Amino acid sequence: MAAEGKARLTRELVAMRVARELPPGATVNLGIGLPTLVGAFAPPEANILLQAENGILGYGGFSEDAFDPDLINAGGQPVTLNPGASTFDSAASFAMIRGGHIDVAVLGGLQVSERGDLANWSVPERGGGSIGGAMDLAVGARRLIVAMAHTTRDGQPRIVRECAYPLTARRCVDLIVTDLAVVEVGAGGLTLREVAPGWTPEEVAALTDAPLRVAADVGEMAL
Amino acid sequence: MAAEGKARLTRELVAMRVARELPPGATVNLGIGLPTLVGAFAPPEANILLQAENGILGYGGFSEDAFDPDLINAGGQPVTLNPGASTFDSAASFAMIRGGHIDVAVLGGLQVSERGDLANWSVPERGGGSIGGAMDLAVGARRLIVAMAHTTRDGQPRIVRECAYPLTARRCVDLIVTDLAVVEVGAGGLTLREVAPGWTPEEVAALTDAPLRVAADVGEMAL
Amino acid sequence: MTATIFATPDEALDGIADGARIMFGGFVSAGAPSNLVLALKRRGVRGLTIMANNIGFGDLLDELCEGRQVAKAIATFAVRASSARESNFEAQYRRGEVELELVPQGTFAERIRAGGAGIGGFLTRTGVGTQVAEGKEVHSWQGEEWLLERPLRADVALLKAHRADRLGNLQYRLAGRNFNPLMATAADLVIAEAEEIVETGELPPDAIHTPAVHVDRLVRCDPVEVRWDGR
Amino acid sequence: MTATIFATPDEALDGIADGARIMFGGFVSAGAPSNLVLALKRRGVRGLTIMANNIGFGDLLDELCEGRQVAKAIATFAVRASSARESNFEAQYRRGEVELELVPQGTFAERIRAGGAGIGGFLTRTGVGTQVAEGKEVHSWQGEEWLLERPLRADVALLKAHRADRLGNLQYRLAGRNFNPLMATAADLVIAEAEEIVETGELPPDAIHTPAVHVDRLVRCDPVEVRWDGR
Repeated sequence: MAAEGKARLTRELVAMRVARELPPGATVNLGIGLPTLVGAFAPPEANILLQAENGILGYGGFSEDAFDPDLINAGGQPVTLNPGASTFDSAASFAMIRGGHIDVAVLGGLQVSERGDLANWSVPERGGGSIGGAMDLAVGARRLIVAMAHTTRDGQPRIVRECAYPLTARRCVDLIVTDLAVVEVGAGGLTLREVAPGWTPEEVAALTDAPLRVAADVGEMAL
Repeated sequence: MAAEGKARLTRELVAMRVARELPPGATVNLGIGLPTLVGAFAPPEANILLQAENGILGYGGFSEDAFDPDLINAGGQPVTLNPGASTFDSAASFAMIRGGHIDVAVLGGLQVSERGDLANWSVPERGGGSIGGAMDLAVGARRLIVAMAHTTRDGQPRIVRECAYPLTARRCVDLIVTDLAVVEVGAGGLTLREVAPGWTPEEVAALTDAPLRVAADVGEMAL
Repeated sequence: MTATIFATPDEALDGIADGARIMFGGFVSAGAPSNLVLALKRRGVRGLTIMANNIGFGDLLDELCEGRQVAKAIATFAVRASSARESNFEAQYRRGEVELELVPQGTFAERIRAGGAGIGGFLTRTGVGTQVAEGKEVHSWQGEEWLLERPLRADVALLKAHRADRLGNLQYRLAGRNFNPLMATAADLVIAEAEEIVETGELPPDAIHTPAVHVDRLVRCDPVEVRWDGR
Repeated sequence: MTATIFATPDEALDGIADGARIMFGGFVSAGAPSNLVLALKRRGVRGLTIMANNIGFGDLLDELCEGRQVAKAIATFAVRASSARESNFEAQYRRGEVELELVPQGTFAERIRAGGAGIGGFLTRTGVGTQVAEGKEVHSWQGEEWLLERPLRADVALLKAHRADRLGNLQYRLAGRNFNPLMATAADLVIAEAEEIVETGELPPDAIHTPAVHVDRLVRCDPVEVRWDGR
């Protein structure tokens, strides 16, 4: 297939596209992996409040200073604090997450189904995985964006009719941003909104297992 | 009845007797009314930690200073703070109470049954009453002492076979201290441990509706 | 979202309408949003469901009953067992003009916390075998009986903070904390009066009691002097 | 009761025996009681059930597996999806030598809080329709499904505070707070290491994160340097 040789977006470009989804002033939780890159692409004037589920609201960029073991995000990475940051215990942090106080969560994904089911924590054939805060964020965030590669390394689609991997939560995903496309999850299924530069909707659909409705105004991914 | 003319203990003496029940270092919650007097009779070297359910651990005596609206106990009375006092929200306060972290609670009572049921919040014929923290303290404290008058103003017993007033909690009372007696609540019923100076066990039993076993070593109330 | 700062408590209440369900922080004299209560009285909205620890016990909520603004109260202290003195609320309650849901204080706190934390219910031993259990599911577990209590939420929460920053972070003082931080999480619109509003960044992160994400509106007010005489 | 101050972390663990159920505060490098973990390793007790956010992710808990001290872990991070690197715990888990109960982090926090607060269970939407729901009661309420989750308690909690006073009040620092204040309420014996122990009365009442009533034993320790490389 001709599409196989085409360039896909880098992780940084996927993160940049996700950052455009964050409304000004939003409270946002960024999951481990690719999602942690999103923070760097949110313009300072958007005043995004980043929440880390280990108990920080208002962290900033990654810290270049001497390592402070008590100042890390939920991925264990050293971070800085913005003015107005607050810290709290894990029960308060997940009360914030599960109580609907997080506007947007961005999580990595292994598979997303056409109904918006998410599988992102376990690869049984590789011996399992860990849940961390993913199930809570998937259920509790007002809007859930999944940022992931469009296919596995060996080319298998990650956007599927039914998730084969253990679920994180059912019907939780609102938007999928991949290295090939932006796909919206709605009551009627999946809609292809944008494709990566150089890719056609047909090429993206060929790498997608679930049925994709192509939006009338489908365009190139806005970066 | 000859007993009717005899002197009963004052509220202060009842509070003094209750104070002798507090083990050194105990965390204690004192209910509204007579129980609030108990704090003054605990010797400082006992290092009692007084908890107020409105969110203070380690309050001291009543404050004589200018009124501070933010420094009151659960009865609305101005108090002082001892060194090491801490303040917290109402959920943390009742987590402390309901989670079994209060060694002793002292509550007022309207009626106590022979099984240790407590009624202390509502007098239906007077139009009701309020629950406050009483139900939580009755259920959550490790040991519950009820401090009350032995009879109503018109001479009706308050220690009864069955509570007629609305219950605060079932089977919660461990010890009853009245202006006439100290009565222990056990699996087998009530035991009269001490009587007020000048009173006989028979005179106290005559003013008690529930059956009272008289302890072999029944003595005068230790004040 | 960053909090919006209003010039007066009256302006801070913009949009609150008849029939609103409103939580009020405070415990007797401590941490009560009295400026906002008085502004709500001036606003004159009616048919309110009010949720507060106490009404008519050293608070100004009873003043809302003067203009018959309250339709229902959910509280832990609202009616005296003695008839020594009667609040407006008690008089209206005894005449059947207002509704009252009396709740154990720990259950009240926990229900509000649950409402703010996405908890659909919790099991507590408090209230088992009492009037409070009427109409509630009773669960047996580990040889004990437990009541299933449901979360409590409101349209609006009115809070009193000691200090705020411009972002909306709040600090309370001593027993003024009480229900305020819980209610901050459990209402669609959260409005706090604060004795002082400082620049964002002045409050140490570890000393903030309510993170800014929970606060929508702020107004700086000197506290109203309130003292309960205990009756 | 006032906390008892011990001279060394080893002495502070007096009485902990084989088969103990132990909670550990900490989230990766933040607020982990590493001195107490190392003392527990030296103590050599076995058959432990350990409850911690993570094991083998920038913590020293994995060292307990070197001597096969751990029989079961209740955790939110314990097994990697990739096999890039394997901890002692993962190796033993994959060989079926240790038991693992994997819990969503919010449910883990809430279960510990419930254990300390006398809550007999709570309803959460987290985990509905997933492996986590297996064997649990599912309740329907307000058009949603909810899992009934049960409280979690331990025999012992090992905590890391930034600062303590001699009475046992604790303060944590930044992300070092995490599970520490929850676990302080949910164990029969609570032991905290603190970087500093000050005189009682030096900590402002409003800035105390764990009231002294929850703390049984204290030991002053310099923190152990731990850093996770993210793998």
